[in-house]
Amino acid sequence: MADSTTLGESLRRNGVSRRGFLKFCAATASMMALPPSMIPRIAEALEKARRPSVIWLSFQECTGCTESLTRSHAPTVEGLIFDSISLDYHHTLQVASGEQAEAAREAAMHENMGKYIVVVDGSIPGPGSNPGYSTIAGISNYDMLMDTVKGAAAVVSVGTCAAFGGLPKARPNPSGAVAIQDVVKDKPIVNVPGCPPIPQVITGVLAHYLVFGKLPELDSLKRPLAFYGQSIHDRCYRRPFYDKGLFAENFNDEGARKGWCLYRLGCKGPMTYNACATLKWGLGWSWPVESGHGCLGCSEPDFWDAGGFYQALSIPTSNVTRTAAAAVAAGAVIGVAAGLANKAKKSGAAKKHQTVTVDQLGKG
Amino acid sequence: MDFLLWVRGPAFDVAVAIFLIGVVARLFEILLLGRKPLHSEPKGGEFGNGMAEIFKRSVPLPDIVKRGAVTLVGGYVFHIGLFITIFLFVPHIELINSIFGVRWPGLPNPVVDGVTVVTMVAMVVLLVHRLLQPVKRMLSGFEDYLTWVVTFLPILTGWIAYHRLVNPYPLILGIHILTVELLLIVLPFTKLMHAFTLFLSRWYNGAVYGRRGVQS
Amino acid sequence: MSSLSIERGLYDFKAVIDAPIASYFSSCVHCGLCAEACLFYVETGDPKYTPIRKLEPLRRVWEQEYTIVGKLKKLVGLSKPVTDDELEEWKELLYASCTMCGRCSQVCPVGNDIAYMVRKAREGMVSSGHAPEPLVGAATRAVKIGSPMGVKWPAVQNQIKHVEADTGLKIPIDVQGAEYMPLLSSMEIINFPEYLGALAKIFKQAGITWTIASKAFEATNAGLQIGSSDIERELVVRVVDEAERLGVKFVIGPECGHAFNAIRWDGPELIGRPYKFRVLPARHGRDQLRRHAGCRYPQLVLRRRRRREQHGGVRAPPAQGLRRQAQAAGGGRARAPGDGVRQLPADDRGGPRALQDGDPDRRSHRDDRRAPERGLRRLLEPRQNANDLRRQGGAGGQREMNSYDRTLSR
Amino acid sequence: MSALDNIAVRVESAGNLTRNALPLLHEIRHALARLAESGESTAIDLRSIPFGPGDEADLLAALGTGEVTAQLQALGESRITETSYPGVWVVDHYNADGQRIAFQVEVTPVPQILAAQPADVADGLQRLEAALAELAEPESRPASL
Repeated sequence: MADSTTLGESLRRNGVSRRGFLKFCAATASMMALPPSMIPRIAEALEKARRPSVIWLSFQECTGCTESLTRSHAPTVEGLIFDSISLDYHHTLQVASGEQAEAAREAAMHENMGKYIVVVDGSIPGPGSNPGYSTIAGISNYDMLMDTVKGAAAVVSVGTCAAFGGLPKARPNPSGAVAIQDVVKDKPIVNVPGCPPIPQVITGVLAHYLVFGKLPELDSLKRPLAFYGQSIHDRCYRRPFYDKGLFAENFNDEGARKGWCLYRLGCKGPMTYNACATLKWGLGWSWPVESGHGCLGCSEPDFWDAGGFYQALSIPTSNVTRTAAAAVAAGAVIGVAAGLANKAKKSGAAKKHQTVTVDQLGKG
Repeated sequence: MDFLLWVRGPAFDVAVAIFLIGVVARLFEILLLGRKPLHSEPKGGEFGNGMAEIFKRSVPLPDIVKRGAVTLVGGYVFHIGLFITIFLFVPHIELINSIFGVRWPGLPNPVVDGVTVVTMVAMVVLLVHRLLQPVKRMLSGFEDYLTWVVTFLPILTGWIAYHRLVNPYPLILGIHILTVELLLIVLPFTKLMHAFTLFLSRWYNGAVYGRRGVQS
Repeated sequence: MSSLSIERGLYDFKAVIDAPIASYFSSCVHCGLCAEACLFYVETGDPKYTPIRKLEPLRRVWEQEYTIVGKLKKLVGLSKPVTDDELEEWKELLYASCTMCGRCSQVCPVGNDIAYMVRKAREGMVSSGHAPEPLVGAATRAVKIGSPMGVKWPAVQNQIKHVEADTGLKIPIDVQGAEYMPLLSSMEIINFPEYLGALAKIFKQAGITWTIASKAFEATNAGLQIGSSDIERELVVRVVDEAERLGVKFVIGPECGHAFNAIRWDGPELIGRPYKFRVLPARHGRDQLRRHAGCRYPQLVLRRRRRREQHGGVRAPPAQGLRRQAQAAGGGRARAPGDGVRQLPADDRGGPRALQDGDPDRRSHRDDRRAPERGLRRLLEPRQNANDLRRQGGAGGQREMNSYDRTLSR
Repeated sequence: MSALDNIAVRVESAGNLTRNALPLLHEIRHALARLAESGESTAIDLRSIPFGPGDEADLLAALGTGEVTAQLQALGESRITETSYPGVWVVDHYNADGQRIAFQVEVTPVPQILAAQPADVADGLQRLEAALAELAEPESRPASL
């Protein structure tokens, strides 16, 4: 449960030196994708930061986001962040289950009314679809969400499913899945999309709230600009190859071995806004493009329906070849019909022609 | 993103369909008007000369180079630039490859970028010339300015998208594709159709000269 | 027999539009380059002389009748029909401001044969009653008298007598089975009878049989000039009938570009079958020509007019070089086969053609008394060096234009 | 690792090709100039730079190693190294599990984290005084409890 101890006090109580605290601040700045010049401000803010209560709701999801999050839950530094938040409900991680778990959620809501943060992963069946498609403890996802966010200070949609509907919403969307922002309209929302999001990004957003007591600056899709402000393409270390026109043509050619640009192999980097190119995965070990595979665009809405993963971004998503063939045939039919009508008109006009004589000319 | 998916999907389909239906229908409409069979004794080849004229016409007669300098230079720069930006930019090559299954190497992007700017400058010069030069101004109507706009917009939006001057990228990319779709839809029913009928016209012209034994 | 009317004109517009014309109109991008090639525009600077604009009525008929969008526009009342008044306005543009020299057809970057379309548009102009008066007169004389200038056979006979007296050679008339049958233009008959004498000498030297046809001596085809296939056909048929009745193997077309075009190229299409004889140009070797520099005639006329206006009706003395520049308009109804120092050789396609209407300003052309001899001398050199010709006809034209410009701007 | 090396497909010398270290070296040069002229310090977060494989090694090799190497034990290890260009430091933080948590280039006379912090100094002073007091009056201790 949230308490009134500040983070600074909490750290000191744990015997962390000031040097350690500065190091922690440096790590926090890096995690929040803030420049090192922000470290003193972070230190100042962290001193005074209080532990917020967090309620984590999981709906139509695969737990990948939680898996990702736990990868960031390394001991000590990031751990301290999580020591500093009060994760009061997370039905995957918590020990409690059944009525006890739901009671914990309700208790957290009551105690921190208006102050707690709701983190959601997974989409929900929309209000118009069958609520039975996804329930927890007999409560439909929609009802639980709406009930929980009532007293929330902010909602963080973690993962593309929660942020934009995700795979459940992929055509033909059998469960009528919708994103959290489609149904929650009256609360500040942060979308942290990705399939899954980079763990540091999840913790970074929470850290930002923890440090500054407010939500980070967002883009038009409500994603934190610090992480989603630049496209994969613009931050990609292979960008110089794109500019030079050096492309891998398949996954086993010279270009692929030399690490050339993967645009032609379907990399969606140019339209994808995420921090993979800089933060990377596995604590900075590598990321998809570095491992030789194009970006799938997983942090963008509807990425699953955005054409083939291995087709270049500029390729239309529909079967244009078939359309083109049909159009040519239709054009030929229309053209021949119009042409024959024209021909008939022309010969009709020619038949109407009366021989011009000079006598007529004279009268003309 | 929804917008980008729409312009890359259904809207592109519709635009391609209208474009192809229009072009094919227009070509039939033209060709079916036919030519009268000729009885005069030919003095030279019709077909070969017509084909040769398709290429030869690309070289302007020295007579008008000076008088038509702006139109000729501007026209050349703009058409060559258009060709390069359309057919030698890698994303475009991929698009063509996905539809027709043929691909070729592209030019480095900074080169295409530079060409794009030059192309736009040439187009603006041509527009100003159209507004100022008495003959062109007299000949020009709504269609001439409409076709200028629908030709210019894809170049401009493509350039903006490439440089990411508008955010988010999917929006400007979508606008770029949408303007191309607009161009595709407008093309068959305006003077832009010359992209196709030019070959017919040059051939007919060259054929007549060829048949009469005139070297051109 | 109904009288000429806008309805008949529109029917003819519809009837003449063929695939090439549809393609030409579809291709035009309004670049205005044809204007830069048109001497009427170059001389006056008035954009109304832009060649493609001269075809605006025909273009609108094409758009409204033969295009999908045009038909739709017509359906919803968005298109402007072609009216009688409009055609009357366009009369000046389609006749008095076009020699059909074809320069516009040669410079058009998309390859539009504008001269061809002007010729076709004139069909509708004639049948709608918008042919200009002087051409109507010429056509009437051509059909009724036998020659647009009113030259009758006795006049020809008279000239023949003189030529026979001068040369001592017999000019054969209506000889059945002769090999060659030359055609004459009225100008050649009246102003340059030396032409006939020269022909007689050449044929004598060559030992070839030939004949003048008393019923088909006139080469000029006013039908082509006014733009009426019917009249053009009537005049062609005269020549064809006589040539085939006499059984000649060759008909020699005149120097005049229009006249040659009519008999050589239009004739078989008009009668719908090939001839039983061949048509040869008055001079061989022109096939070698490249693009010609175009008809200079309007330039001359227009500058002269301007000059006269500037000098308050008093005609200024022609600038030096003016005559030199007076390139033939190709014969037509008022031109000799050659006059200036640099006669522009007509090519087989028709080459430089005569001014159809307006003020031909004949006197100015006849100022040059040496012209006939020069023209003849050329004629007597049937095979000129091809390169020589190319020089004169091609780049030479441009050089002349420049020197001419310099002369006048002095 | 030998099994991995047997796989035919691998990225070949991509680091040399991307050369992303070069612009960074320029940035460091400008920061160093500012330090020399006005004493202004700069820190660059290397984790926000799009490095390709080999780029980091390129950068570190280009910077070289200077006179000072320090190790810090606070919430895990930290390595602070002066490069061959005095005033340019590489600060590399790890957590207790040896995972990198921050990685910076600092252009400054001495990285701030090396200096003893006033709070820690005060704390140290307190502890030292307490220790001295304990030495001086060992008997009094139980009474104070």
